[in-house]
Order: sequence, then C-alpha cells, then structure tokens
Amino acid sequence: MAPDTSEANDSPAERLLPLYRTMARIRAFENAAEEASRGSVAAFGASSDAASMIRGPLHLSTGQEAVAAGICANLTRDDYLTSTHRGHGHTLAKGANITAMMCELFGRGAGTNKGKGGSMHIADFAVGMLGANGVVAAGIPIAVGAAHSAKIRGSKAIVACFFGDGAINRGPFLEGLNWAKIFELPVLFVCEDNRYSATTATDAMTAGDGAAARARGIGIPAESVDGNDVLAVDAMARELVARIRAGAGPQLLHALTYRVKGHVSVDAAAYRDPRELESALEGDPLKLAGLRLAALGVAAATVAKIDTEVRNEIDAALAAAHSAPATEPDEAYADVQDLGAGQWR
Amino acid sequence: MAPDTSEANDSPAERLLPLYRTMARIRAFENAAEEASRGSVAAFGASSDAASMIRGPLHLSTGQEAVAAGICANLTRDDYLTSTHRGHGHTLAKGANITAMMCELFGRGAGTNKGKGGSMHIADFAVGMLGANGVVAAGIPIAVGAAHSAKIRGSKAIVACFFGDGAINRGPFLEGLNWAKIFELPVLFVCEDNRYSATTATDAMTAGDGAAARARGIGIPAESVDGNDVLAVDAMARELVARIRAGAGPQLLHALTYRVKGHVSVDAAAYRDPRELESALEGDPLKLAGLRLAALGVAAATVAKIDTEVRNEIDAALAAAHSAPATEPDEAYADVQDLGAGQWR
Amino acid sequence: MALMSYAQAACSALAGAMRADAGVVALGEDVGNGGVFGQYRGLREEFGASRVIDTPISEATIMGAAVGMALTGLRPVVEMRVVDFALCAIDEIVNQAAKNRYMFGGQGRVPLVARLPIGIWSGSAAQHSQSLEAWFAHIPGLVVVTPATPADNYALLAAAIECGDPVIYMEHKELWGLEGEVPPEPTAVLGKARIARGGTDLTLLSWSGMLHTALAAAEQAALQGVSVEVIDLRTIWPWDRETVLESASRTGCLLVAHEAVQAAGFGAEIAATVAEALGIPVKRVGAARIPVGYARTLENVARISTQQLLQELKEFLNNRGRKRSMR
Amino acid sequence: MALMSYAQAACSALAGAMRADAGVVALGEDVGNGGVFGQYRGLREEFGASRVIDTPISEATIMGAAVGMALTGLRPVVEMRVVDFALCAIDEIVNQAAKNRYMFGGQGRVPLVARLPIGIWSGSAAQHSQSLEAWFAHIPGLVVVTPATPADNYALLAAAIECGDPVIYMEHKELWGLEGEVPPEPTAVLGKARIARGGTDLTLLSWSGMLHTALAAAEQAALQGVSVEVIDLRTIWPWDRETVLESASRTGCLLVAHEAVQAAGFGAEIAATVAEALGIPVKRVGAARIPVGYARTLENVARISTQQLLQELKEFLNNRGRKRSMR
Ligand SMILES: Cc1ncc(C[n+]2csc(CCOP(=O)(O)OP(=O)(O)O)c2C)c(N)n1
Ligand SMILES: Cc1ncc(C[n+]2csc(CCOP(=O)(O)OP(=O)(O)O)c2C)c(N)n1
Ligand SMILES: [Mg+2]
Ligand SMILES: [Mg+2]
Repeated sequence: MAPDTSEANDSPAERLLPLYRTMARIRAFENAAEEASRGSVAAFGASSDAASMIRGPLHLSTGQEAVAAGICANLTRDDYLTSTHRGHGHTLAKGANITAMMCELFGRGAGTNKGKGGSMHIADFAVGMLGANGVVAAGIPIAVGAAHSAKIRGSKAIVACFFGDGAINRGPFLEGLNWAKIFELPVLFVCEDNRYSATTATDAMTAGDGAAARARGIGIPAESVDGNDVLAVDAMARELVARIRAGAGPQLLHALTYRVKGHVSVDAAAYRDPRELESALEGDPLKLAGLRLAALGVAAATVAKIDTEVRNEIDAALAAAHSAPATEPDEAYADVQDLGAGQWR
Repeated sequence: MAPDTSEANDSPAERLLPLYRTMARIRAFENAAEEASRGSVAAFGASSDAASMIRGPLHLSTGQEAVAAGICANLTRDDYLTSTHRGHGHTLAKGANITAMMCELFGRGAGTNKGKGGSMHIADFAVGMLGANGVVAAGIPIAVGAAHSAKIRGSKAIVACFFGDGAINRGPFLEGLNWAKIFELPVLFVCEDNRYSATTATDAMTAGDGAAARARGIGIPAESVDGNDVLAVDAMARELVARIRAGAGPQLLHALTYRVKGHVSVDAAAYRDPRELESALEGDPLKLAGLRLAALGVAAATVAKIDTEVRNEIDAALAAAHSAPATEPDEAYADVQDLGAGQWR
Repeated sequence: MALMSYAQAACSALAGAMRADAGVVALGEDVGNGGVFGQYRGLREEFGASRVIDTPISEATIMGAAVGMALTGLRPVVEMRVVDFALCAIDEIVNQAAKNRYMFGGQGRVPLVARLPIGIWSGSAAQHSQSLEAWFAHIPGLVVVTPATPADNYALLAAAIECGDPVIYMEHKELWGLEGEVPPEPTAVLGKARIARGGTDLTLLSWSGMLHTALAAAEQAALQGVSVEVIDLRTIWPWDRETVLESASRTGCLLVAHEAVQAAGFGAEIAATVAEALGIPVKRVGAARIPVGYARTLENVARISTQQLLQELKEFLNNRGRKRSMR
Repeated sequence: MALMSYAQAACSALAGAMRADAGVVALGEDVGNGGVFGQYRGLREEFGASRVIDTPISEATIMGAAVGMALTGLRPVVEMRVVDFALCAIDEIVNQAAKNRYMFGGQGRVPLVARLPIGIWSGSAAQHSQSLEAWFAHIPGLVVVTPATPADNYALLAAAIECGDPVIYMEHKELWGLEGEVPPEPTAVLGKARIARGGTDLTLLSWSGMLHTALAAAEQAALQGVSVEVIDLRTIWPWDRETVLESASRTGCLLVAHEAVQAAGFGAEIAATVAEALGIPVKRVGAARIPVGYARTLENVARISTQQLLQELKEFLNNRGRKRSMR
C-alpha cells in the first residue's frame, strides 16, 4: 500500500480517513505480532519458548500509531525514513507490504529482509524505509548521511528520522543535528516521546526541556505536538516538511505519546503505576480518531468497513506468514560481502 | 607551585599579580617547549627530525594562558581538573611542577608520567590534574565521573573540565552535560574557544550559537567571557565556582580566545589569514595584563622581577630536563596491569 | 551451598562486594529496576539509588564516567547489557580505561568491572549476537573474563571487583537462567582454567556458553570410546597457558571451540601458541565469518551444535599425524 | 611510472576515482585543507567543497553519515586520521556498515572506504599508536587492506573504492613520506598477497610498515647464508591463503611478523591456519602486550626492530623440528 497521497486541502474527514486506516493497520499488525511472540525472549523475568513463532525482543508501537501515520502521510515514496528498534509502525506507514513484514517477523524467506533481520531490523528500501535499528540513536547519523547524499546528488528526497525520547541522551543526537544544520540538510527529526526508555522513566534521565530545547540550542527550529492526535501530527508534519522542501534546512518535531505495552512484548511493565497506563489509554490515538470521525459526521459503517478490511488484511498476512517456508539455511552465507565470499573461516 | 590562594577581596593589583605570574610561566613553558620540538613530528608538511628533544605532536596553548590561569586561581589543590591534548597551561596552573613537566616532554624517568605519556597525556594526579587526553572530548565523561564520585564519597571537591571549541561537536559533550545535570554534579565545564579545530575554522562546523547555547538547551546555566582578559575570567570563574560549591549543580563557561600558534608546533598554519593572527595578537593576554598592571600603578620593576624569576625557573627546568636520564626501557612493562603482568605475549 | 541461577550468582557476588566496600557502585541503564535480565535484582532496594545508579542511554559516558569514578576512589561495576552496545563506548574502554594507568605513568588505577555479555541471544539477530572477547584480549591493560557457570559467575565477579585492573567481564547472554550449585567460598580465581572433565585422547578447550556444548560433545564421544579432556578457560586474558599446555602435551592434540567467529577469534591465539610451543596438531572450531541472522534457520548456521563439534572432533582425531599434505 | 610518496599515491588514486565517478566523495576532519598528512592535497581545489567535505569532530557521525551516503548512491571515502580515533565510531563501523547489507537481506549495499591508519606514530604515545587490523578481520562483512608501498597505496585504494563492500583501509601512520615508483596501471589487486622477495629456507610473512623491517631482516639473513622468502600479505581479509600455504609448504616453516600486539593479533590467525593445514613449524613475532609509551626508550620496546626480527628468525630456524618438548 502506497503512502497516503491525499491533498493538504482535503476536508478534515477526507484527511482523517486514510490516517485512521494507517493507524488501524499498525494496531492490527502490532496486536497480531504480540500474540505470535509469547515466550519470544528470556528477559524481564519471562523465559523463552522454543515454540514461539516470533523470536527475540519484539518492540511494539501500540498506542504510538498517530506519529508514524501523521508523519508518513506527508512523505513520498522517494523520501527516506530511518527508524528505531520500535519500527513496525514507521515501516507500514511508509508503504511496506504487510505480508512481507509479517513474514520477516516469522523468519521467512519471503520476509522484507529474507528473514535475516526480524523485527529489530525490519526495512523496505523499495519504499525508502532504510531500516529499523537495534542500536539506540544509530539511525540518526545514517539519516543525516542519506540527506547529505540527496543534497549532493541533487535529488528532491527528504529524510524522516525517527528516534525515541531515550535516544536524545546519546551522542549521535548532538552530532547528527549539528551536522544536518551546518550542511542545511533536508531532514525531519522526529522524537517519538513515549516517556520510557526500557524500564526507566526517561524524564529523570533527561536534563533540561528535552528534544525541542536541545534542537534549538543547536540552531534547529523545533516544534512540539500531541503525538496521539493524528490530525495535529499530520498538520505539523505538513508544515515542517513544506519548510524542508522549500530549503529551510533541518527541522525537529517532538511528538508526545505513550508506550502502552512493556518495553518488549514479554515485558509486563510491572515497574510502572497501572493508573498511569489507564489514564494514558483514555488518549488512545485510534479511539481519539474514531471519536473525531464521528464528530465530523463520518458514518459508523465507513469506519467499520475500514476495520473489517484491515482485519482481513492482517489475517491474510498471518496466514501467509504461517505457511511460508523458513529462510533457507544457505541464505546465512548470502549478502555478507562480495570480496572474500566463500572464505568463511 | 601551589595554585593561587589570593582572596576574592584582594585589590585588583593583588589579584592580578599572581595571575600574571601564572600566565608568564605558561608562556615561558610553551616557548621553551616549542623551541625543543622542531622536527618533532611528520605532519602538516613538516618532516620529523630524529634529533628533536620533544617528539610527536606538541599542542601549544600560547595566547590562551588567561583561561587556565583565571580558572585555576579559583580551584583548590583537592579539586580535580581534566584537560585536552592542549594541556600544559592547565597543568601548570593547577600547580604541577614545571621541571617534572619539562622532563615529561623530554621523555625522562623524572617526568610527571615517568616519560610514558608526553605532552598529550601530561598529568599530575597529586594536584588533582587528572590528565591531558589525546582524544577530543574524552575528558568530559571522565570529569563527570570524578564529580559523581566526589558527590557519592561526600567529598567537597569540584571538577574543572576543559575542552576546545571543536569538542562541542562530539557526542560526549551532550552526554556528559546531560549526566552532570541530572545528577546535579559539581562540574565547571570550560569551553576554551580558540576558534580552530586543527586546520579548520570551527565556526563553519558548529551549528547554532555554540557551547553556551547548547548548555542552556540541556538545562545548564552558561556564561561567556573574554578569555584573554584574565581578570574577567577570574571573576567569572569565582562566581561559577561559588555557585557550584553552594550546590547549584554544573555550570558552563565559554571563554573566547585565540590559537596563536599552529595546531601543533610544526604547523605553520598556512591555511589562515596572517592578518587574523596579527589582529589577535593585539589582544594577547599577557600584554593586556601587563598594561592593566601598569594602569593599576604596579611598578614596572615588580613585573620585571616576575619575568626574571620565571625565566630563571624555565631555564632551570630545561637544564634539568636536558640532563635527566631517559626513561628506563624496562618501564615499558610497568604500570600496565597487575593480573597478567609478565604474560606480555 | 546454594542453588542459584547464573544471574542470581552475579547479584549475590555484587551484593557481597557492595556490603564489604562502600566504594563499590553499579551503574548503567535499568539497573535500578533490577536489570532486564534480573542481574541486579534487589540491589537498589538494599543499597539505594546513589550506589545502584540508573543512567541515561549514554554508553560512552557510562564507561567514561566509570573511569573518572575509578580514578577517584570508587570501584564501579558498569552495566552494558550486551557487548554489542559497548561498541558505543570503545574509546572509553580502549583509549581511556585500559591505558590510563600506563600513560599517566602509574599515577592512577582504574579498578572497574565492565559487564559486556557475549553470545548469540536467540532471535536477536546480527546486532545483538556478537562474541568479541578476542578484541579485548588484544588490548594491553585489560583483563578479560568469561564465566560459564553460576559458581564461576559468583566467584569470578567477586574476584573481578577486587582485582584492581580494568576487567572486561563477559557473561553469556543465554546463561542468565542456568541453575547450579554455588558454594559460599569462591571456587574460581582469575587467570586459572579448570579441567571440567578429565580425558586422555584429546584436549577440548572452550569457555562461556560453548563450554556446555563441549561437555555434551565429550559425553557423546565417551560413549563412542573416545576420552576427551574438557578445559574451561574461564579467563581469556591472562589465559592459563600452563594448564592448557600441560593438558595438550599429555593428550597430544588440541581442539579449541568457541562461539565467536573463528577468523581472528581467540582460538587462533591459543592454537598458534600451542603449535609454537608443542608442535602438536591443533584445530579450531568457531563460527563462520557471517553475521548472525534472525530466522532460526540462519541462527543455527551461525551456532556450533554438539553434533557439529563432535563431527569436527572425530575428523581431527582421525587425521592427526597425517597433516603434512597440503589441504 | 612516476615517483610518488605514499600520501601522493593515495591522493592520486582518490583523484582518479573522483574524476571517473561523480558519486565518489571524501569526508572527514581537515580534508579540505589537504589532510594533516597531505593525503588529500589538492582535492578540494579540483572537486570542490561539496565533494571534499570538511566535517565537524564527530567521528560517530562521519562514519554513520557515510553509511547513509553509501546506501543512497554515493561512494564515500571516510577520513579517520588514525585508527585510534575510529574507536569513537565503532558502532557505526561494526554494527552499521558491516552488517547493513546482511541484516536487511541484501536490500542495500555499503560501498564505502574508511581510512584508518595503523602503526606507531613516533612520539605520539599510547592513544595514537595502535594497530588494530585483527579487530576488523574478526567482523563479517568487512574487507581489510594494509598497503605497504606507494605503488600498493595507489592500486589498492583505487580498488577499494571500486570494491562495493565496506573496506577498512589501513594506511601506515609513518609511511606517508615514503617514496616509490607508482606505475599508472595498478599492480595490486585486493585479496592477493605479493612475494616481495623469493627465498627457500623460511617464509617470512608481514604487511604494512613491518614489511620493510621484514625485507631488511631478509637482506641481512641472506648475507649470513639464509634464504628468506618475504610475503607482503597486503589484504588482511580476505587473506591470500593459497600464496601463503604454497610458500610455507615449500620452505617448510612460517614466521609471521607484525607491528600489532602479538596477543590476539592477526598473526595468530595465520599461524593457526598454517599449523592446522600443514602441521609445519610456525612462529609469530609481534609487539608485547603493552601500551606504546612516549619516551623513545619505551617506544623502542614496543617496536620490532630489524635486529630483533633477525634474532627471532634465527632462533626459530635453529629450533625447527625440535618443537615437541614442552617450553
Ligand atoms: C546504544 C544502545 N543502548 C542500549 C540499548 C538497549 N535498549 C533498547 S531500546 C532501549 C530504550 C530506548 O528508549 P527510547 O529511545 O525512548 O525508545 P523506545 O524504546 O521508548 O521506543 C534501550 C535502552 C540499545 N539498543 N542500544
Ligand atoms: C576524537 C578525535 N578526533 C580527532 C582528533 C584529532 N584532533 C586532535 S586536536 C583536534 C582539534 C581539536 O579542536 P578543539 O577541540 O577546538 O581544540 P584545540 O585544538 O583548538 O585546542 C583534532 C581534530 C582527536 N584527537 N580525537
Ligand atoms: Mg521512549
Ligand atoms: Mg579549538
């Protein structure tokens, strides 16, 4: 599915419907992946289960869908995107194939990465999605390089660079922003602030006023937005992307949202107050978007139809992933390098 | 020589005289080291000369003396200091022995580091000087750790952390400042801005308004000062150190100065406009301090006496370094590690 | 004697050190909540947040700050979660921690322990599955330790904290849940290997997770009439040459097996040393020089199984003495 | 045929690549002013600041940005000045550049060349004197190259830029001024060693700066009636086993000499491989596992001199065949 191409002057309902669909697809994907990942990894007190279809740490973006949807609705297929360990939503919103993505999580040859990367490294270069990353903040320099390359090559592509609230305490955040600004590169930095870094509330680990204040300290214009309000994210992204395309250089968006699930799917997040989650769920982006659609007079049946289509889509993806063959063992030796291929020991 | 212990309510002349002496000692040390380092390293178009007494890259702080002198006048011997590759001035100002320092540069067993470190790693732990560092910005996390340690141990020591204008573009600058602030550590960050990073004018490589703006973006109070005006540096340092000792947490001082010499002693700095240097020399900190002393009515003979004492001191240090024996080759195997000592291959 | 998991054994050693010495502190991401593998469980409750220090995601500064702490009177234990993330702190480990004492002429000491777990972590793919012990063995100034059992994790972590040198302490990412008896008196010291199983036909040397594969292969070899001596190296640097050379000269041949990529792995150092010293047949079994893939099928190719190890062992034994032909 | 310095040869190769392909760019600190060793001299003047890119002191982002550039159609040549500073960019080299192609299932390629000069740089002490080629040989996905002469620096840098894999290109910190004839047609290819001097009694394998010491030792050995074959390995990974095994099986013994610390150095890999494959006597000569000190006296202890190499070589030759005793 290609990224949304609705026009800026669409009516709010026309704008919101495809955003709602993108979010619903992400939510459905995350829920299905969560289900298939029980026992995926020994951590957070959970033990691993050899029967788990999805293996290893699975970072869900449940509850954060509005950020991915709102940003990517303003990108073209040629634009680039770099992501984090929590990258399913970004990948889907950028237009990757949902079945290939599920196959990747299942370790199938038909996966986006031929089963070589799994959730933490999911990528679809064909739609400009340059990869999730297992190292916090590591996508930032890569994004900056892609933007630098676009500028050198005279391409019109811009880069959306997603990272978490925890990532702004790693060095590459400073280095990457400084670099983007001195070379006036076309990058939209998106700090997807879900308030947690693994088991730790990020606030206590972050000095000053956070991502936007830091960006301004480096000379980069920055805005903040309610990251659960998809129309707000969309509008802000539209504005910032327009500035970037007009040559104004890098911009940063701080989107405040909430990590509904644990750090990884097997993490029960026992370290946080359940009431915090409860109140956060009241601001669930899909719920908010549903209410907004109703308020805008969109028929319930229209929304229900989207929900059904999405359910069918995810069921088909799951079925395909279940029946797809596992990656061939020989693939272990492919895509490593050309020179020296064969000299494996 | 112990750090200056003059009182804050000394008269300006009483305050300035020891600062002048500190600066004069640094200048004399740098000039002597420069002289002894001809042909020290093959770089910047120069070739190396086996006869050079001082070997390898020698980074001179000539013209930047006011920063080291003004800051260290406000530290006690128990306070810590971390430095950069350009660390002679900081080391002297913190109270290290000038002869041991010169011996270090000459590769003598009597050197501060037994000849193991040379200029780039000069250190005197006995006076709290925790080391120059060959890696840009690497002193920042170490400084922060020393401050964290002081806090945990209930020590009253504070840490002065020096770094260059180029260092604020490396990740540890962000990480270290953030860390210092969230733990409210007693660190004075000093950005010694000499406008160059090796052959590159730093300005073009630095987005935004520089060190102070970045610090503020991380929630750290920051001040700027004319780094060639030693009384101004001293006054500002007194203020910031007082804040830190009072528990106000980390502070940053941006001190603007100028790198009078090339990046290393063999670098003729052909990449910069000679007129820039010429005009910078008008603001030479020693010259300014001399004028100020005269204006304050200090007798020329008083200043001349300091100059003579300093000259004698450096002559003695040079003579001692020349005649001191080279580090024993066996020292190559000492101070490496305890466990595994002897298992050298 | 208590039954403990590998993670509990580490907790217990660290708690003991913290009780004995107020200068021992732990710092790193998520240590306050017990560590994501439970390897710090209960410590904040006992020692407080000022000694069990939650940090920002700032690996370079976690390591660098630990150097500053160690220089000024503390004994930090540094949490890096997995060795793969420590790649964000390599300058601080290699240029700062390892060289500090030497380059400053012995003025300071850096008594820190950096926990950098190695190994394939099931389903975690290329960026979370590395075994880089050979890297740190190559760096003067560092001690490198790879405990394979709960008892060793207890004894060796305690010893590492006491050691006074900077120690790269490499637990295995998949052993956290392994249970075993842990005697109250430490049964391992740094730098000393352990003959984990006696044997006469061949010396099989290993460490960390691979030790368990080696023991399983030896078990099966015994059923087939081959007597394999298994050595757990325990400490990668300084490694226990005496024990290894004695065993190898007794059995007459040495096989080194490790989970790390074989090419330029630490097995090369051992095999080369033994070949130099004894001139006996040597052989290594390590991972192919490929990244670890996500799919189970790919991950399995990157692992050394018991069957594979047994197979290599047999071939080696059969060919020994007939190695002068060119391959 | 032109007489060029090692630095000029590199400049010339890079200029040629930049002329041939607009996608080739160079980035790093001080490249605009020609590089502090003159290894980029004249390039900004010819190709402009948008292709000869001065960067902030941001090693992590220099490498990371190069990965992003390489993924999106450029062929970046990355300046790191010395391998020691590249320790600030290890995540980007190891977790990002090396693994990208594999972990994303072959969707992208990372055709970049990272220049990480190795070796002792006179008087520069512990933090500027490391030889870490073994580290990168251990990492799947990387090619590792160590040119020893101007001709090779010309040919191999050009080949590295063309290669398409991420290449760790390790010039030697003290060879910049070395002059030599550089034929216009490249005389070296990646992955192929060179027999730098023929001989019959012993194979002496080396690379980078140590090659010149090896040649000098062979020269002196010849005067004493010993015929030493000297091989320049040139490429550390993939290394040319055929040439090495052929030579070693012909001479009957192999001595590997390198400037890097011997413990876990790449010599271990070669010695282990040769011992495994041929069972002939092997020996390594590498630096002691100590940091490089500043004083000349200390630095000299960390270097392998011609005399020392010659001495080791003789002892090895004399003892060969009598290696079965325990040391
Ligand atoms: C450099 C590095 N350090 C630590 C980790 C372990 N880790 C994985 S995700 C995570 C938390 C990241 O927090 P944030 O950036 O806010 O992203 P979120 O998980 O909230 O999406 C941590 C510490 C890592 N992957 N990389
Ligand atoms: C991490 C790292 N990168 C590069 C270098 C090489 N280098 C040494 S000094 C220097 C310039 C530093 O500039 P600045 O921080 O302003 O200090 P200054 O030399 O002006 O005192 C550079 C690039 C280094 N030592 N460390
Ligand atoms: Mg977060
Ligand atoms: Mg500067």
